[in-house]
Amino acid sequence: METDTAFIVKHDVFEGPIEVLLELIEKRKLFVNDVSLASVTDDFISYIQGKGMHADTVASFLSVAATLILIKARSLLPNLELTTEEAASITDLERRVALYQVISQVSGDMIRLYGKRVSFEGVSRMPGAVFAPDEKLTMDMLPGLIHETAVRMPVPEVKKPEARVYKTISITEVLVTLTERIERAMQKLSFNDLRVQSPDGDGKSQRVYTIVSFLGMLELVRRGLLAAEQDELFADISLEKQAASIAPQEIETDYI
Amino acid sequence: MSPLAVQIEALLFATAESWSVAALAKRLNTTDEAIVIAVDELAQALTEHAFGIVRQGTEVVLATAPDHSELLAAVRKEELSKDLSKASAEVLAIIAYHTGATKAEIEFIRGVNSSYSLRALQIRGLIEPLAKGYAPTLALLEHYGIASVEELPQYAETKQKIATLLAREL
Amino acid sequence: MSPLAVQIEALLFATAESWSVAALAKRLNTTDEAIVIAVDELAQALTEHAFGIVRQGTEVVLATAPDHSELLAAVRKEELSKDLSKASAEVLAIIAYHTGATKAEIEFIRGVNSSYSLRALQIRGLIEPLAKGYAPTLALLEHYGIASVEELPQYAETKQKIATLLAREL
Repeated sequence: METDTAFIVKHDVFEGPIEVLLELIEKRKLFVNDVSLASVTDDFISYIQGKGMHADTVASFLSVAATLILIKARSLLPNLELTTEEAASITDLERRVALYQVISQVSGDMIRLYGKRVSFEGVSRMPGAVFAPDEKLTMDMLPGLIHETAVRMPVPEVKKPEARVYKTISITEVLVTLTERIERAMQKLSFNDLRVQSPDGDGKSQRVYTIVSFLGMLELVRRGLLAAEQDELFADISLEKQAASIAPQEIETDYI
Repeated sequence: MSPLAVQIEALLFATAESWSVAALAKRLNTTDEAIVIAVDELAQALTEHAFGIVRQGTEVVLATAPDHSELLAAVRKEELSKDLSKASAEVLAIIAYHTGATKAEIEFIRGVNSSYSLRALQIRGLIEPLAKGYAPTLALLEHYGIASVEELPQYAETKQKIATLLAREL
Repeated sequence: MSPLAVQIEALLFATAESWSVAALAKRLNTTDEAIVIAVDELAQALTEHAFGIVRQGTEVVLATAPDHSELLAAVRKEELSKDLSKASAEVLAIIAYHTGATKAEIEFIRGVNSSYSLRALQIRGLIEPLAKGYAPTLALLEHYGIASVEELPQYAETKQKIATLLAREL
């Protein structure tokens, strides 16, 4: 897999997933569309794996990765049926990258031009200060105003527990589980059977698990461990175990 | 100049503050429409001068032309440029080219939580919250030495692209 | 207008101070004679405007024409009799309980630019600038019938609360 460590360490500051995606596409001099998104999926996933990210950061990257996997899956399996939600997440991602591209084209100017040629307001020509209190604002109201300000002030970020759910999902782990299931399971499986069950089973994390399972499975597909075949139009995707089994560790090292 | 345009000039010049069209209309006992026409006339009358009308939304203020930036920074002992971070510049660009952009839209585009940048930009006075979303301020225009957001680079086409991409049905 | 006349106008507009011909000549790197000619030109260009050149000996200043004094007096009166905005009241409270609060500290706590409120509170004589930061005026304390800020309600705990807010890392 093509890796570019210079790219990974280029920015010390945190980059968002959309920014990373656009950079990967622009590095290959591609237009923003589903084809270019599918082609940078591997690079994007290796970016996630190569970066020590905070749990809450990983969440936003994983949800983008999940959509990329869908796009790639569709390109690998043209007859793959997508739910309305999945299809929407694909067009949304295309729009987001296109929007980010428009913004990044002007935000460079915003930095370059900021404060270089400034307009100054005039200075008041009104007569000097006169003591003019607001009779309605009594002394007793002052502590309350401080309190209201305090309530409005943001509280320092605490690592949210829901973000940790994502942290525990690594693509490699999913691959291991998936491989084990495949190893001991029957010759033919439908995709639904391959889903790794989310321990806490809430909708959001279930979705991530589903998609990450899909990712792992597709990686296996790509490597020839499994051959994806579709028996007939509109049928479940069926997967057959191929003769050669690749140890999950090898796949893992490839990602790092 | 019409008497109304001169009166508006007197208020803007003497108070050195921004006035909304509505506040000017109330103070000068006339309609918003009359104020808008008179402000245009005043802007026209000031084109050759060292300062002119800067407009954002319905607010207007008198400010110097950017040609005098260095001369005046020296006299007023003000620093010209504090750097803008990349994150803040992106958030600022979204709001400048798409007035009324909401936090959700900004985060949809950037893919990252933008609370910190929004707060930093508000503290700098470059953006202000609306009932829904955020708008650029007069201070933003003054920091770029422009009289309205239309003078930002590639304004019309960028605004159009953002509006089109954001409006598309999910 | 000549470029020199426009530059003089910029200096007079942005500083609201009177400038001697010699000071203008020095700042703009030219001769007294050139300044005198350019000031005449500027005075001519401003005849139709709400303000113009006023000469005081060898000094010149930009000032509003006397025709507008009634209008400006009315604005002044209204400015002083208006209720303080919520924003200004908050700024006043912060300064009252945290004497020496700087603009940066006030904006850190409030999350919005507070230049306007600081100006409004100073015009009304409720706060005054210190070497660093702002303090409530003696007149304000007298108005509240107290001899020092320590007599403000819940002084110690409110002051402490502000200190806690300032220590927050965002």
